[in-house]
Amino acid sequence: KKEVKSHTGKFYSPLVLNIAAQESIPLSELERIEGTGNDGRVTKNDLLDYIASRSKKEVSLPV
Amino acid sequence: MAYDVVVLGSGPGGYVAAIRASQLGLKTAIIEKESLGGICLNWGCIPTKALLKSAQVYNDIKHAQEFGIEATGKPNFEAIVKRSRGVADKMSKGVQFLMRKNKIDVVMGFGALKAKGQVEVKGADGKTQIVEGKHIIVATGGRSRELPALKQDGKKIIGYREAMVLPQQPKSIIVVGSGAIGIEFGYFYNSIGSKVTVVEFLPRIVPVEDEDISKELEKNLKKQGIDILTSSEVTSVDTSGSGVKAKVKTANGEVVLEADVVLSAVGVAANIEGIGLETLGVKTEKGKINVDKFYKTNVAGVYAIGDCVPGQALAHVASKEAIICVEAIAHAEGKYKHQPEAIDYNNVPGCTYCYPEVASVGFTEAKAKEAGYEVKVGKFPLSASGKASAAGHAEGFVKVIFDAKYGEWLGTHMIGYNVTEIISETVVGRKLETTYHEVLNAIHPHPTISESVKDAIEVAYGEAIHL
Amino acid sequence: MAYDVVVLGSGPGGYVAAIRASQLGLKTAIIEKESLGGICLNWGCIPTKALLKSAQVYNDIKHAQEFGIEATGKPNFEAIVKRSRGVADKMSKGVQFLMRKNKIDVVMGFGALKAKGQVEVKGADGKTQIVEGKHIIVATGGRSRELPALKQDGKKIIGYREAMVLPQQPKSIIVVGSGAIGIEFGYFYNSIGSKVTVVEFLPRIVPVEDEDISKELEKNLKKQGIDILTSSEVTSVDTSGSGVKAKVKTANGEVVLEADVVLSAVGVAANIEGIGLETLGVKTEKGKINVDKFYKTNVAGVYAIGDCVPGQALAHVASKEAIICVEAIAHAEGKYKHQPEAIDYNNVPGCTYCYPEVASVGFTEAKAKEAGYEVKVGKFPLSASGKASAAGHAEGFVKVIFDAKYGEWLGTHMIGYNVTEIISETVVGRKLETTYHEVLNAIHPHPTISESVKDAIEVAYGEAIHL
Ligand SMILES: Cc1cc2nc3c(=O)[nH]c(=O)nc-3n(C[C@H](O)[C@H](O)[C@H](O)COP(=O)(O)OP(=O)(O)OC[C@H]3O[C@@H](n4cnc5c(N)ncnc54)[C@H](O)[C@@H]3O)c2cc1C
Ligand SMILES: Cc1cc2nc3c(=O)[nH]c(=O)nc-3n(C[C@H](O)[C@H](O)[C@H](O)COP(=O)(O)OP(=O)(O)OC[C@H]3O[C@@H](n4cnc5c(N)ncnc54)[C@H](O)[C@@H]3O)c2cc1C
Repeated sequence: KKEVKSHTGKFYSPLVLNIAAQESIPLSELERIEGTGNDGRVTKNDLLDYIASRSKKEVSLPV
Repeated sequence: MAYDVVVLGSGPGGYVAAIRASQLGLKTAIIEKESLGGICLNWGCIPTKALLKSAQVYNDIKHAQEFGIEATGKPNFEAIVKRSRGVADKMSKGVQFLMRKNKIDVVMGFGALKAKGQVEVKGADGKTQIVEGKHIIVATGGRSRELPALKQDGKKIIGYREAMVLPQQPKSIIVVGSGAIGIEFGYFYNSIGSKVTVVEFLPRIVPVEDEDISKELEKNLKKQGIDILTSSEVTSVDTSGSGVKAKVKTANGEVVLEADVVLSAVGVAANIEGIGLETLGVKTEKGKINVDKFYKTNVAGVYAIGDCVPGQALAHVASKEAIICVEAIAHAEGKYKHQPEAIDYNNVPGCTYCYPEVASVGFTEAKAKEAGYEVKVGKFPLSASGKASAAGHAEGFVKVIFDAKYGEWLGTHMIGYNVTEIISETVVGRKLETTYHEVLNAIHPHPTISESVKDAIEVAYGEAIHL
Repeated sequence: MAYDVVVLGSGPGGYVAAIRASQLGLKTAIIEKESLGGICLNWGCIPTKALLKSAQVYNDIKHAQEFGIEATGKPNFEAIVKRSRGVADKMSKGVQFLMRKNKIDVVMGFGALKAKGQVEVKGADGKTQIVEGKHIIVATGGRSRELPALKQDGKKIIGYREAMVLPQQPKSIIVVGSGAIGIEFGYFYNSIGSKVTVVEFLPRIVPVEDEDISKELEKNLKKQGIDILTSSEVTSVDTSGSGVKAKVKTANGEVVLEADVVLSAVGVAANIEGIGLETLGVKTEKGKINVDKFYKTNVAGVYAIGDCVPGQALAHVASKEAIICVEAIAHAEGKYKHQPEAIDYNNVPGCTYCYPEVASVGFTEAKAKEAGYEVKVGKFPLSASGKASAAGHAEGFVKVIFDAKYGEWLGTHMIGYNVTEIISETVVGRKLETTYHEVLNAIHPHPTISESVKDAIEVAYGEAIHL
């Protein structure tokens, strides 16, 4: 739970990192999310939206 | 000559919009019918804080003995009011200076939208002129809301304006409504020796606050001698005698309260009448002007900010809306490279400047649960704060609310000495999406009230040292 | 029986270490030779803040007329001191309660390291006992540093302890040293009517602060009637008469100052003598115990925190060091899953509680430039703050320093009403690695002193609205 600057130089807030860790989203996946914050920063809401849409996709996958 | 921006109203919405517009290279005019600075500087935030400071000084004198000072004193109501007016005037003059400095044209008079890009201004002399602007920002603010049972006559049934310039101190006053404004006036008059009764329709005072805050504030104000009737409603006021007789429907039946005056402090009504909104077809809803997140109305070239749009009726909200509105305009005009960021109205602090002060931001505990959060709550009583004890003001607490799942800081609710000065930390922390971890690792100075925020977080996470 | 942790000294370093250790499941004892709570609660932070509050109340009374209150008052020195002692006692009793609550064994007496894992404690009755612990944390704090020319006799040449319990108010007092402690006492005694002269060796008062702060504070204190001699040194004191005669070497030659007493406030000397450091071979340097970032000394099982190690001699530093030290021990013992984060000593706030108050954190402008930063500086005078004007305390300013290249918040330096309560925002913002952008988008409540931080940032970035 430390502020980490990833190798692409993107900054993630402590909360975003916390959510990513708990939802098992690796940094590589985090970096693909498009941010709406200042200078494209990924915000809490961006990540929560991403998680929501991802799980929706999972649910709608044909069995 | 046509301006880039014409601002209607010079409160903390309007005057800030005008300055920011001018800064960004937009030629700007501002129209004001009364005094520069609006309600906030002339009849709101500033003069009330001056009155409250006098009350605080007097309260300190009453308790001086506890601090080892032998003192006597008595309030001079006229002088208190005069000082308050002086402070307001100084600030209003400050706005005048800022308008000049930023080369903003000030047009005094009543303005109304006339046509696309046109505002008609009627001066004190009755003459009218047209001010033209590509972008028109409506920032006409609000006024004291009137209830049918409490028609304000300005003498015995008064609003906040009259309440801050009464010709003499009332011996007794009934305050209807217990939001920030009602509570501040109630506290002020009680402090200087008037008999105060607060009547609140809802089951608790400062009803927008966290329930724990309402309880603690009620307890403290009652201890100071204020009578408080919650779940109660003034149904009629008889002003025929020398004072007033107010019929109040309470949970335990009807009572009649007698007093010198009644202050109606039941909220704000937006100034949206007679300013030409209909002429241009600007949409309103529930008495406020409809806007998007950059404060555009449905009519191109017309914007609205501040107390006349939805959102908390607070000066800092009006000012921030002003900046966002203008930056969006400038961005569209190619004069500003950033697209502004919309306000998160759930991260707006609210303050009440009585004693104990109240300050809060974010979710209350109840609202957080309603929203589905599992919460971690920490409450730190200021009786355990060294600074509060040293200051002789150990009432109140700091309460923090975190999301148990991801650690998000959902809200802070504080009541006590100086807490209005320490809420910004939470706002910034929330803005930066902190978790409790970083706040605990940010060293808070000792001894301060502000370190109680850290203490409360420790309580929430079972790491309390000082409790 | 052997403890997991034995703490030597119960100041804000020691008692916090003991509580955190107990919380983390470590069996803990604490040794104290005098009063629980250490200097901070008994002879430092807390009793001085109580004295200063009395001074503030009295100052408000002196100026009551300006607030519309007719008042007279005079300070009762004995009662002021008594109240201060009462507040200190209450807080010290609080620590007693916390020890009990956390099941920490308190051993009263003078402790010294005896052998690996052993502390010998000598009680008031002269009897000794051995307290055994796997981890021993030295938190013996500090005392008033003595200068050769200013040997303290406790009567006419005094330290901070005597200064807060003088049997009677001195008519005149010479304060040597203008750090926080010297300035607070100078302000206090001047406020209640003693003639105060401050003598500072360096060219400016509060020399660790930003230069602008020193200037503004000097101006204000002089206006309040304090004499200030900078670049000056007391070379000798003659105590043979009824008062004192101090020879002072100033930039303009020697002067002789007469007063009732001299307060020596030239810093802190660590309590590292006679506590067995040599016995175990614990290394010291420049009068402080050598430690790593988790407060381990060179001897396994011996740790040191607080005023007896390098770093700012402040209570909040001692307490944070305590927590880190203990969490690292618990982590090594497998009782705590996190490795603690080391302190960034450049993000530690410092406060001085005179009026105007001083609060700062991070780089001063000079230090930032020295470190090679190109800086953006913003200064917002509180004369432009509505809250400060309403409070009748419009002196001072907020100064912020940002890195022009990357936008890092390098430091904040404030002087004025209540600023000690608003520095935490900067600490948290810096901790979260904010840039100016997020702080401006965090809405600060109006009217507050805290919104002046936002205003100062706007000034730094050429977006000032209220200036
Ligand atoms: C007693 C009191 C205490 C308050 N205390 C606080 C506080 O402590 N903190 C806080 O944040 N908020 C406080 N408020 C609320 C705050 O004052 C308002 O939220 C704020 O003033 C709204 O700003 P505004 O710019 O939208 O409108 P206003 O400040 O209301 O300004 C509107 C301006 O427009 C002018 N105007 C209106 N119509 C026209 C027209 N047709 N032509 C020309 N000019 C026109 C008006 O004369 C006025 O000057 C308080 C309010 C009151 C009443
Ligand atoms: C007048 C004054 C005002 C101050 N104001 C502030 C302020 O406002 N804010 C702030 O942050 N800091 C302030 N300080 C500094 C602050 O008090 C110290 O930084 C803090 O107390 C250090 O904590 P500590 O635990 O290291 O040591 P201390 O508080 O000094 O505690 C050490 C304890 O160890 C005991 N002890 C020492 N040796 C032994 C031994 N051999 N055996 C048993 N017990 C022993 C002592 O009796 C004492 O109780 C002030 C200091 C002074 C003097």
